Amino acid sequence: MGIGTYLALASVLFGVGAAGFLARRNMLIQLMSIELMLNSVNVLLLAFNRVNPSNHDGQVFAFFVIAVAAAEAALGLAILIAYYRVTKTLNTDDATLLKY
Amino acid sequence: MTTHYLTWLLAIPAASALVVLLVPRSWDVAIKRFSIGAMLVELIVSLRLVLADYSDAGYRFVEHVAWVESFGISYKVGVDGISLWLVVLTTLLSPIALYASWGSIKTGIKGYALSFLLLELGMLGAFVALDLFLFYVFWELMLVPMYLIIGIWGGKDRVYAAVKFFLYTMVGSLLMLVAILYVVASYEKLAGHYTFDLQELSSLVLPASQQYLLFGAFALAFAIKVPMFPFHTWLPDAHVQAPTGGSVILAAVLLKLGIYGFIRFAMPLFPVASQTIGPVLAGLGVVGIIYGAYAAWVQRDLKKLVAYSSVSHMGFILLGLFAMNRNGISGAILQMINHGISTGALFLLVGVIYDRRHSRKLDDFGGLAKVMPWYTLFFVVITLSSIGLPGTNGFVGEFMILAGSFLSRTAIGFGSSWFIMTLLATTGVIFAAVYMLHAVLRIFWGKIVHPENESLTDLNRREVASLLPLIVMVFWIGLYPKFFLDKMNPSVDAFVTDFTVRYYEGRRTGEPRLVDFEELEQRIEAAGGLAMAEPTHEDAQ
Amino acid sequence: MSQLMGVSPLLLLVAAGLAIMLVDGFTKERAELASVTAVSLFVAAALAGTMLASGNVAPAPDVITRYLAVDQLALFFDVVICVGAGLSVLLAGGYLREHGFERGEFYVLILFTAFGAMVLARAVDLLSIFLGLETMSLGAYALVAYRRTSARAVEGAVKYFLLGSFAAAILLFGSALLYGATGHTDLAGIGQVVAAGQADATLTVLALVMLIVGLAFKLGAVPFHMWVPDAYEGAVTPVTTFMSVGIKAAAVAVLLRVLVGAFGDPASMGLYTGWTPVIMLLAVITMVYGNLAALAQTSVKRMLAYSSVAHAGYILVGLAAVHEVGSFAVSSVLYYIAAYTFSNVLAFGSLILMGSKGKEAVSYDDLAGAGRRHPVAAFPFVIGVLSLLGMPPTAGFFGKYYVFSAAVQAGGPMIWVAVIGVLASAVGAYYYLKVIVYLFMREPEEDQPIAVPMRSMYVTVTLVLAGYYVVKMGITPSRYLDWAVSAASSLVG
Amino acid sequence: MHVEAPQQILLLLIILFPLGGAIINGLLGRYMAKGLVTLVGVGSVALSFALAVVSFVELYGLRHESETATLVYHFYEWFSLKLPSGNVVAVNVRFVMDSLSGVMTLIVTGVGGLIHLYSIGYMGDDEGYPRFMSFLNLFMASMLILVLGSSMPVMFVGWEGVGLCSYLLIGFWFENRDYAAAGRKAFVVNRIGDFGVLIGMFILVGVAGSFEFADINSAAMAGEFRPDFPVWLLGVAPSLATVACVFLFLGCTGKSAQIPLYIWLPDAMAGPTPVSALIHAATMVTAGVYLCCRLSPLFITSDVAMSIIAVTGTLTALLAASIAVVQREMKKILAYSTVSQLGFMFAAVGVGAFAAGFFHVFTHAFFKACLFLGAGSVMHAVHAHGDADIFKLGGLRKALPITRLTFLASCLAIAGFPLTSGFFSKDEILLGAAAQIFRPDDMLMTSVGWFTLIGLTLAAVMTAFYMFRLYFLTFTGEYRSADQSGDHPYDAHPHESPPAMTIPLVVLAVGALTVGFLGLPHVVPIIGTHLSDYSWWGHWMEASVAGQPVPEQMYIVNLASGLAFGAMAIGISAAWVLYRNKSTDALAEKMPARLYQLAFDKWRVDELYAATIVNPIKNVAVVAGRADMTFVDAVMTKLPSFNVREAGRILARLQNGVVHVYGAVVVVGVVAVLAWFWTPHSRIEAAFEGTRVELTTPQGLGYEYRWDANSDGEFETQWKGTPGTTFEYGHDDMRGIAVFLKNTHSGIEHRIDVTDEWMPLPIESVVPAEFLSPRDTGFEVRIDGEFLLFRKAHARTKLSGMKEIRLPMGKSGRLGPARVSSRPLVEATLEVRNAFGNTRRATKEIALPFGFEAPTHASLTRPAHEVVR
Repeated sequence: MGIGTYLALASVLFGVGAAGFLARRNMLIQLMSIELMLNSVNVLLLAFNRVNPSNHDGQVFAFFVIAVAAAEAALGLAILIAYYRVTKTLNTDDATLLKY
Repeated sequence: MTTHYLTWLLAIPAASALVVLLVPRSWDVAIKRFSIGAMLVELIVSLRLVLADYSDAGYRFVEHVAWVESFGISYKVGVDGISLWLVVLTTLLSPIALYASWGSIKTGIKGYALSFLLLELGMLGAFVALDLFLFYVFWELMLVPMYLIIGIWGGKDRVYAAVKFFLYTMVGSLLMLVAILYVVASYEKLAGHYTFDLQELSSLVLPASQQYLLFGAFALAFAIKVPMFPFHTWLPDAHVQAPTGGSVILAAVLLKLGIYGFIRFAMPLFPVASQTIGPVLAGLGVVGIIYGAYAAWVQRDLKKLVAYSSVSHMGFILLGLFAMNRNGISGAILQMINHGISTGALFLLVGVIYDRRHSRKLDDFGGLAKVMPWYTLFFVVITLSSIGLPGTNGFVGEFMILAGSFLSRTAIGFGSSWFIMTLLATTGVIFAAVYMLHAVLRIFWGKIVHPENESLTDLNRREVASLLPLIVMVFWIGLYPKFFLDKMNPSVDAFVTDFTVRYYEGRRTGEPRLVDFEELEQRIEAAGGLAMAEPTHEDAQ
Repeated sequence: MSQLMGVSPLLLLVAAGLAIMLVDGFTKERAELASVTAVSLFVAAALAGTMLASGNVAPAPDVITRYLAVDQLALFFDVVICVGAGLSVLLAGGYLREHGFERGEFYVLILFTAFGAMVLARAVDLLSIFLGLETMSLGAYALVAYRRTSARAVEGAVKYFLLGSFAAAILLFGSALLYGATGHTDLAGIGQVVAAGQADATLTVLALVMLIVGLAFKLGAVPFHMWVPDAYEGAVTPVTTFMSVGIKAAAVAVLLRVLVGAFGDPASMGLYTGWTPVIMLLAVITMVYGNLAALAQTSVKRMLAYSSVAHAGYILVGLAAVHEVGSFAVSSVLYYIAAYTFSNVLAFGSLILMGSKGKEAVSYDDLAGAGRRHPVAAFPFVIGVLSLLGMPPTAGFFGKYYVFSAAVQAGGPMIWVAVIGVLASAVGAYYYLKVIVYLFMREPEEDQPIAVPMRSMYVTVTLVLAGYYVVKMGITPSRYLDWAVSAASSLVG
Repeated sequence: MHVEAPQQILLLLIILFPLGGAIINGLLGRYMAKGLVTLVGVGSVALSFALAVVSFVELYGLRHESETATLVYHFYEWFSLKLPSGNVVAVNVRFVMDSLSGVMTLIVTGVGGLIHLYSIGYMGDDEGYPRFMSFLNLFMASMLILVLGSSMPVMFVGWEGVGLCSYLLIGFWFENRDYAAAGRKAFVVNRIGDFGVLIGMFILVGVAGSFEFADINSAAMAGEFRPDFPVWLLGVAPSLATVACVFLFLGCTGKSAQIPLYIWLPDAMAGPTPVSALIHAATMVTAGVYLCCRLSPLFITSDVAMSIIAVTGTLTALLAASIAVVQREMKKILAYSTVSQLGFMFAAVGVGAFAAGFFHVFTHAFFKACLFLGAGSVMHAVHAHGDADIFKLGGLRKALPITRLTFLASCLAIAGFPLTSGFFSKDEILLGAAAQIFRPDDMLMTSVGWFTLIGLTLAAVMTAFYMFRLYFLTFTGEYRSADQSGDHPYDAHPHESPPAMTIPLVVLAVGALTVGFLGLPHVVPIIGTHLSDYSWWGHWMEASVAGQPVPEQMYIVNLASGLAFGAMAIGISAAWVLYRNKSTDALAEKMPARLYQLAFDKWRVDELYAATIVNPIKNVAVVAGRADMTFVDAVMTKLPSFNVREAGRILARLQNGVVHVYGAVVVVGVVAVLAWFWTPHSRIEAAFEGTRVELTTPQGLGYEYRWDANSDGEFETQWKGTPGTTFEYGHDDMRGIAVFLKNTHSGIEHRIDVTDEWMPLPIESVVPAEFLSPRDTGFEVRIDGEFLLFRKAHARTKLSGMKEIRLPMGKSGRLGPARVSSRPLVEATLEVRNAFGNTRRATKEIALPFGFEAPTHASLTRPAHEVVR
């Protein structure tokens, strides 16, 4: 498989993630969409590392992305929980206390 | 040997402001005395400047210290015949205005004194700065205290007026900042180093097309300050709302900075543009003369009337300025002083009745001559000065300006547009009488119709003390202006020559370049001088 | 050990953070955590400042410099971020205690956030950029949500988090593309490949777009600014302060490093073809939008948030001028961010000072008449807004002068950008003045609660410090200029 | 040669005494005893008069040594002006007494002194007495400055100073607002005149290079004012003298109450009577005549201006007299009489009889002052305030014998009764007018002469009539207020005034009767004898006043005298018949009622002015005042600030709080940024090196380029990564020729594509009209082989006599103030392709800075659409 295939896969994943982020009203699902986007990056990184086999930068990078994504998810969930505690909802349409 | 009088001139208000800042609020009397005292010391220092010899052009008391070396920003100050009297005007009016304020300012004494000291610092700095950056700093610096004075101690709509004043001035001066930066950048491209030093920047000759925009930016800032029609609408608001002292300083000194900016910066730096656009500005000045007079005539609020009269008077000054000859420019400078004195005094006088009656409506008065004879005398004298009666200061200035604009061109004296402008401007002399005497009539003559006016007291000692110096100046300048003119004429002559040379150099150029004007002027002088003339008409070769 | 001198401020912060975490875990008495935190931040700043001033940057092992630059620019940002964070911490010391929600983790979080910001500011590798960015952002998300029982705080945090992660994903995707296009993750290497024209152009351009977007988001440039007002308003004021100075500074740093470091070749930068016009346009709409929207606010805090958007615009003006005037423009940006740090701390700090428990000052109305009653407390506010407005002789004026000077020197369309910039800042004058208007020229409405200034040594010290530097950087800017110039020279020769 | 006497300082003291008196009384008078006030007020003027006499005697003595002797006192330099020629004109505070100003000084101080004396009695009881004295003294000082000032600006100090005093004194009883308003009217109307004086002054200094009267007059005599005025006015080109004189005369009409600015004088009667006598009859109002006499050498240079003055004076004399005929109040009648007499003086000036005009000033000072003071005495006697209605008076000869006799004497004088002063002066004026009629070969002057002569005679008839109407109704018949019937009757028991008032009356009356002999004519009418070698007055004035020669032909002399005598006789007889011992207005009953009403309403001139000038201006002012805060402020401030605020509000609304929207906006931003990079951008720039042209475009990330330098559709280069290329253009590449017109002044450039057809060359598009002379416009241009041909488009355009000009291609030259150059035009095309494979094509027209060898006709006419794109 050429690099193009990976690229396409990553783009699709990224696109799906982005679309999910933009389209869904549930914060939790938005969080998941973001994870999807991060994962698409991992695909890219690994694929590009294959094109540039002289070092392992891409793979190292991917590991870090995974780790950070986990941290991000953890923190994100914590914030969502805090939010839910206060407002009893996770619908973004309702989160308009701050505006204008 | 360098003297440090100018630094003292700036340091005294700055240090005094610091002292006032640190003193507790409750020490009212001490603050009052201290601030006035500081300003009087300031006045004395400024009088020392007068003693210098101004028989040739060039700056006196120059001090030059690098400030931000990498940008060529320096602390460079100096006075010449053009700025000398404006400095003295500032130092004279500041204590008077502050002293007169104590009649009406009862709260926030500390802040008021602080603002006044900072204001004086800003004004003096702007007048003596020979570095564009320094000038800009002072130019902006005086904005804030004036804003506070209007906004805190002003009348009912003070906030609106203060903000309007601030924003108007700000818009103009920010564009000027960009223009300054452009000039400096152009200079840097040619000379390889940055400088904001006016004298160094003066060697820069920019192509006409650039001069127009740059001059436009400068002119906007200055025209707003002057204020030139149609940028004048902030003025009536500011004046009406400002407390007496604020109005005095605003009219007497702040407006002058606009004209001063033209003379000191805009015109020498962009001669081609000023020569081309100048008549337009002079024309707007003439519009201002007539329009201001008209508007003044129908005002019912005395302060507003005086404010519009300022628009009218400043129109004269613009006209004289852009006549581009010694008469016009000397007249304009002298008229700046005169306007400072007479309009300053008028605002003081308005303050006098406002303090007593809390009204400035013409309708609320009438017949005051009966109960306030001294007040009437002072008012009428100042009115006469304002309308330019010969023997008072106003006449000399107006006369020189009109002569300047009338004799602005060829040997016989007139180009058609200047002739017509002079004619129209001279009608301003008529209208000045109309609106000022209208006010006098409404306030002083007739019977007292409002019973509350019957118990008005005449001027008190503080008011007389603050007005008397101005009255003296009215007659001094009116009867012996030579003392003042002799100090400014050499500088003005040099300015005109310099401008002419610059103008020709500017016309020749296609690309920015540096010219050693000092050397060039010497060469021209050696060759027999240069007369300003129209471009010659050559036929096609 | 001396080999680590170059990154010693970072290490110091980590150590301090860990220490405070420990202390906080084992003691109930956390009274002086604020001062300890602040002192450690100031020590870090002093360390960095000393090295910056001396001009000698201690050499560092390759293993560090591969990812984190050890240069003047990094030190400059160390100073700015540490000072910003330190002052914010001091504010927090007063604010949190006054309003009764002081907890030890706040200081830990802010230390690590500052650490992240400093990492980001010296990151020279896509990986370290990502790590620094995430470290900083995660800390910031948590800080915004710090007052977790407040609906506004958590809503701000949620929005910030969601959008921030979204933007981070975009940035990350761009990074990956860039890696793919050039085969490098270090900016220097990327720069060489791009300049040589050996990179895959399509991927490079796409990566460039995504990087610009991701970084502009952190900077808060319009139209990627939408989180700014909400997050700023939701967060407690000291956090807002820190975000508006520390995080913004880090964003500026990385923007400089990426755009100038990796895409500094004429083709990528080009006045007609590269990122310069993009930045120019962003600058214009940011300045205009930020100032106009700030005009419409009734809350001072939200106004300051929009104003910080506007200031991002001024910073971008400087950045857009890099194409023509190089290090002059870079140093103008650096000076601006430093001046802005002090001015903004002063403004936010004054806002904090103007309120006390139960009577927090947030809107303009809260300030009505306060200046007349408490002129001493209101005085720094005046200086602060005047500096933000750019009145001489304050740091803000000099910063603005510098940035616009760079723009004017760049010439061409940049002059018009400068003109728009000054006009926009004239609009800005209106809302800044409104603060003074309310402080000194208005009286509170009849039944309106009156704001009472708090008495706090922490806040007072902060304001004195910030005010001192605001004035000092305006009157005698030379030394700071020199620092900015030398820092800039490490990026563009 | 001037002979100067040693004690010139007296001239200064003459002025300083009253000035000092004014200051003392003005500042301290309120706290001083009345006697002291009087001493200061009257004493200072008396001293001044004494000094004036001493000086005059001195001058008189000097005249024996030199015809042009003057007394001079140079005080100090006031300020200076720099003329465009580079000369500096000092404006000196310098006083000169010559024959003209000497006489005037005597009049002013003498009559003034008497009136001061009179005021002791008349105003002594007024609470504002010190103020009154102060103002009166100030007036004296100003008037003396006006008279003695040696230059225009110094004269102008006095000129405006007397206006100020007039203002202050008319509104002396300021509690009556109408009086104060009358004062204001006087000042403003005078200011209109001052406007003229200022402009006139500038023209004078512009031409003569000096403000000194002496220098201006010698310049005028040297003919320097004969050239045309440089600015065309209404399509005619008057001479400098005419314009200057007309402007100066405008000033005179203001100060001396002539049409059109006479309207203030009747209202000025609101002031106390001594003021009317001194300022508004004897001295100030004659300042205009004085000025004309001062500058008589200038005025006489311009026939047009002189005619205007003569006609204006005559018309004023007639108009005012016609109003005076029907008025009912003493001072009003006297006021119109003054206007009318001033008209006589100006008519005299206008016909060149300056000395006669000024003689009338002299005699008029006596009889008119006496009349006013007499009227004051009457009013004082009957306790009339403001003014006295003559139909409520009558028969006062018994109660006021001295007043009546002095009044009668003055009436005779003003009517021109033989051997009274008025007889001589009026006679001289008519003689001057008559002389004009007989000036050979000058239609203008002849007709002006006729008009003046007839008009003045008519006016003289009316003068005699209304004066005696006034006299008869006041002093003959029965006292109509005796029975206290009617509205507001006067005091039933009038009494003669105190000596302080009657003494001046007597002195003035004697003067009115006798001073005419000073002007005893050179040739006596009817008899034809030469009484002496010359008229004393005429000779005395000769030194400082120019003028037409006084005719000696008997028929002229007789005509003038006959008319004068006849007019007097008719006027007095008519009044005798109609009014002696009568109590009703017989004339009014005989006249058509509407005509009477119209005349009584002063021909409704005030109303006319109000309707046509004052109200329109006031309305404009009201509009300006309102518009300023509404329209101008709205446009300059409110609208922009509203727009900005609303824009801010709307933009802030975009921030609606919903995360999706935020995210979507981010995506929009991404798309926008991407869009910029999606298509390539280019910008062709050309640099020239010799005949090679280097074409470049900015480099872009991943861009590829190919060039079609001559836009012939074939790309010279293949796709490549470097942007630049070089090319050498030849004839075949040429698309045309462009002519560039550049204003070297402003840098404005204009381009015209030329062909071998004639095309207009719009030179005015680059050169502002003010720099163009008419011949610069209307050029045409076309290509002719290797040359550009320029020719005039209209017959009036001359090109140094050449019909056409050739300019080699590629060279540049000057066309008037514009630089012209021609350049061949070529077009370069560039195609750019970016990393996304998008291409964009750009073309740019390049004007080559060098020419080719003669371009062929064909290459130039190749139509653009043939070019493959």
